[in-house]
Amino acid sequence: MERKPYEKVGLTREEYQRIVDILGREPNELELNLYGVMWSEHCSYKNSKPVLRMFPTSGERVLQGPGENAGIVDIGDGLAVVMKIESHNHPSAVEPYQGAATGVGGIVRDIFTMGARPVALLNSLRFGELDNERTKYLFEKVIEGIAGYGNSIGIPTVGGEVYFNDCYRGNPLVNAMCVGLIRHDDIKRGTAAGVGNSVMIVGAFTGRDGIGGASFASAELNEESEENRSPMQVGDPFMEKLLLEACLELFKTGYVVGMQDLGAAGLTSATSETASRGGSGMDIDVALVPRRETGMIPVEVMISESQERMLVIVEKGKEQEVRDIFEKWGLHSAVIGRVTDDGMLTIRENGEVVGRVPAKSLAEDAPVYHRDYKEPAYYKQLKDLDIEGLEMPADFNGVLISLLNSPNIASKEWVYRQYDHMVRTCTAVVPGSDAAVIRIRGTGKAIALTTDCNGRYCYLDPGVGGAIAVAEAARNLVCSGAKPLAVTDCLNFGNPEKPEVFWQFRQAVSGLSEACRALGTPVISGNVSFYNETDTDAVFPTPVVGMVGLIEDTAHITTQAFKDRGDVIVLLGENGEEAGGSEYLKVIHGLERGSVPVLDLDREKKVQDCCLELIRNGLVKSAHDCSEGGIAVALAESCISGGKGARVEFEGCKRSDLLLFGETQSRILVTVEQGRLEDLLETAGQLGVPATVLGRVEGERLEIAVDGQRMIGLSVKELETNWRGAVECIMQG
Amino acid sequence: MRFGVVVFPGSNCDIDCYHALRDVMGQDAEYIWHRATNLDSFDCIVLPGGSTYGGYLRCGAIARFSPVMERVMEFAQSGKPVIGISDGFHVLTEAGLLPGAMLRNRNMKFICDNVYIKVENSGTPFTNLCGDGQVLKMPIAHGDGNYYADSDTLREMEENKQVVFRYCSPEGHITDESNPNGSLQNIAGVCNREGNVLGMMPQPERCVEEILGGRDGIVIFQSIINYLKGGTAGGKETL
Amino acid sequence: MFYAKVFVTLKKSIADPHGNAIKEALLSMGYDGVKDVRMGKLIEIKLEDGSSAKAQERIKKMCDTLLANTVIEDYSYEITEVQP
Amino acid sequence: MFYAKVFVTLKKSIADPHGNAIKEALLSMGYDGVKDVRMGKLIEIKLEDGSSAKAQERIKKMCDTLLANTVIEDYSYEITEVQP
Ligand SMILES: Nc1ncnc2c1ncn2[C@@H]1O[C@H](COP(=O)(O)OP(=O)(O)O)[C@@H](O)[C@H]1O
Ligand SMILES: [Mg+2]
Repeated sequence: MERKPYEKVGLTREEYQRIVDILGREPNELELNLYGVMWSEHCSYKNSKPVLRMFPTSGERVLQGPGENAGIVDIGDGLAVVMKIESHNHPSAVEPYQGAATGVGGIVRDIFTMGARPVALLNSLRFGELDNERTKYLFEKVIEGIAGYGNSIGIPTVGGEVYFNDCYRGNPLVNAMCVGLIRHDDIKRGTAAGVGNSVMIVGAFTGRDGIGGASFASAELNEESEENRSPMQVGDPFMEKLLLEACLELFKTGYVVGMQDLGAAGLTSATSETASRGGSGMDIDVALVPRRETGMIPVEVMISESQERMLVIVEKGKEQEVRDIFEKWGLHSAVIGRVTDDGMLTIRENGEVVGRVPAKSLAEDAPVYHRDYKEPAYYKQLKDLDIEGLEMPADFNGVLISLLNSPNIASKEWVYRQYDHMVRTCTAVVPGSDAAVIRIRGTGKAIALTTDCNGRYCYLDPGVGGAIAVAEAARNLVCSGAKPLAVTDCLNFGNPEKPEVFWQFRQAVSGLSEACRALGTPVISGNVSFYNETDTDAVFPTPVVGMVGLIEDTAHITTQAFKDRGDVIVLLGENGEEAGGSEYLKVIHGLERGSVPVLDLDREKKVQDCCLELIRNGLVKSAHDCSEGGIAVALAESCISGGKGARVEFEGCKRSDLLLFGETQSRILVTVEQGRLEDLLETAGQLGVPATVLGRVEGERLEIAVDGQRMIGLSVKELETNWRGAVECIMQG
Repeated sequence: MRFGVVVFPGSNCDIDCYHALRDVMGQDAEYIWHRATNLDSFDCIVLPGGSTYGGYLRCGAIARFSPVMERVMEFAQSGKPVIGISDGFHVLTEAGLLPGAMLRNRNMKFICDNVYIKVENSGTPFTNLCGDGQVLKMPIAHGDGNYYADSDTLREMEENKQVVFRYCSPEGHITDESNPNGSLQNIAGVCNREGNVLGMMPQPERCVEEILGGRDGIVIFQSIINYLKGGTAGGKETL
Repeated sequence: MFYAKVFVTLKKSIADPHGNAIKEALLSMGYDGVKDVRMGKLIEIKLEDGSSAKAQERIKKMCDTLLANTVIEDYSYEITEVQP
Repeated sequence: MFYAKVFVTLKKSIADPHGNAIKEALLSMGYDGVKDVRMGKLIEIKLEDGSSAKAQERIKKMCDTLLANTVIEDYSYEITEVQP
């Protein structure tokens, strides 16, 4: 049976009816396509919106919450941090280099659109296990793509995470995050206002790229179009660098009313969203849009996703000044229309109106769905874990080495060595510690940045897993000496039309929200990516948390590396013996099940506050949180980073494997000078946080005993060789 | 002293050089747009790192034709110091101001890391405060730093002491292991025959403050200042 | 022995930043008349094979599986028989 | 209008890790018989010019000044006349 035109653009019968109601008539082909792209899940969040309302989005420091190109949080001194994370999963699965590269390009534009100077990039990545050529290829090319783009535009890539699990084999996740700095006075928004002001398009020419994926209702499409459409784009970091510098220069003139990058749905979303936000309308002529190709029809121009373009709303009469700036940077710019006050998006071709719809109806009036949800059958089943039945490993040294060799725990140096993480000379803590630290020139301050999410936890328990992602991110920042300020999130899930997937989604958002409230870190921006699945299965629910924190004084910057022999190692928080969902269970026992670690948000907050207080009091020489691989891996990492050994003793334990490798939450390892140990213990006591002396930094070996029995004894050299070499070894082998 | 930092389309480390010279070294520094046609007021020209013209075609190949480059060549011919760092080194080889050319790193990957380099010639305007054989720790960040020159050129360079830096181990041994990118004979930096034009892949502007993990880059800039003030090699005690 | 010259180019509708930069550079160097520049890869392969037809078939397969990503690239090749 | 295909390749005496990596990949995929792989650039130029001889001359000059770095690269080209 022939599909209806609205079905071809991905709309339902009801949605079509809604359009007819809005317009009071049938839409023409072009208009129908505009609704098709703007009312897609990707642009309209029609499935996720009601759930996202759970997020706390306001707070003292929030200058801009979700809804703009990026969120903004105050850091004092009249300065603010702008940040956002975004997924580029599907393009990266098809063309990993360009998919990842254009992902970086897109997120960078989101930041400088707000008037901010981008100062750091992070990336959160998921791949299948590295046991096959295809996955290795995807991994290798994604990293190259991120590096190729980020290195070329001169923004340091300072952090991120990479995990490997079979569930991501057919559907890797590539999330890119960008962070910018701005003065409060310079904040710009994506708004079109002021009747008669000019609408300009600047940067790259428009072609048929990025529209191959969209389906068309159109019978009028000519062959030239069909043949030449491509779903993929090639990133041009050089153009982006010029665009970045030109836009920042342009903002200084004060002639800019609003700016928006052309991302998903290209010109359609940029025009309708800016008009809608400004409560205005817009009248544009597609014939004025500079093109790279011949024979393009209006709909192609309107939804092309050609990269490295921006829409700029300019004060009337200042067009030439704007042109001059872009010309200086070797870029094209063109006036394509003007702002109106009729609320309509009017599209012309050579003066003749070819489409006319209310701008707001495209940008904001998509239907909202309250999807069905249902607890998946696996949820209860997988909680079962026969701990008694787990064989006690005979060789703990072997276990530790296996964990350090697991690509999920091993050093990601092979990755970040390919990223220029030092350009702009502000990176005070380079990748390899709990969080990256960027100093803020002209102040004594710095910001700390991290991304976190344990997909396995989120699969086993999306609610707790989501909360742990927030808790771990905050903990990583605190370990670096920062007070956590705000969150940007990227929610990667399967098909939301499946009730089980939607259940995961709701649970996860609820968990994230609860933790964000408890830890005082509102969500200021984010992104949802659904349909991450292949024929066989959906990916683990993976709600990636990007977080920024503020370091009031660069003297507080702290890293995970052990500093001096003789320093005392203290645990803040309490050990547990939890096995569920751990990397230990996966690597050693081949199981991905059990109850995920318990998270008590009160306790978590106390431990974090305590750690930060101790750092600010100058008592802490190193701090490292316990996450994947447990306290044994945390100790090993601090030894490796510092090039020093440690001797540590634990007491009162039932199962030493779970004590050492279990992933109990709310624990931070700190070191302190012997002479200040009392101060530290006293402060912790006052703050109601258990603090236990575990041992000392000493020698060249990591020695761990439990209840008087020596469990682990390995040279730091050996630890390091395994941990540092694991990923490279796999990639070269 | 007055330093000019050239800004090509795609330069990234221009701001880093500028900050290092002004805020850390306390010198007079100014950006020079790539279309500039007058360099008279400058004592030293810096071609910074980055990705000029996206590194498209070959690194430095297009920037080399920027209008300012003719002036830079005259500046160099007049004997004044010119330093090209990373991508700036590429521009200098492409422009023929320095011998040789750069290939892709031998592991085919971009590398950002700290490396060690040994000062092979402490008699240049850029190294006169270094000891001969001194080892410096410095970051690199490049994908095409694999230095190449044919054997005749190389011999000539050796004879003229034009190899200024070589990659080495922390102890100063020139080993293949300490060669990050496959450069011929571990070459990390070279100068022209006259010694007033230097190209180096390691980036001294990235290590001029403790908060960045080291200060070994300072001696390079200090040497230039020393040279411009009329000082020569052996001025080590002024550091 | 066969010698194959494989050309891998970006699909026509995809922007080519490299080609573009080269074009602009040539124009600014005074080479007017340059209308378009595209940059692609040239992969030269020396291959031992039974027959020209078989070499042909294998090269095509290499292009499809490894040498080009046909989502964004087109390819073509020329094969000649050469002395080993 | 003239259409030039410019081939830029690394000099024979210089190792080509990229070509090598492709060769190894092809071999591991079972394409035995692959003896050598070299990776170069293909630059396609559309050029308006008075005559074929002039186009020829200009392309050569472009190669010498911009398109190839003759310290490490060789170049060659083919020029055909085409409809604009
Ligand atoms: N894709 C990546 N890009 C940049 N840095 C990364 C990436 N993956 C991991 N890193 C860095 O490696 C270090 C360890 O990462 P991870 O084990 O995820 O840290 P943690 O467990 O403390 O969250 C961190 O400094 C992190 O920023
Ligand atoms: Mg981690």
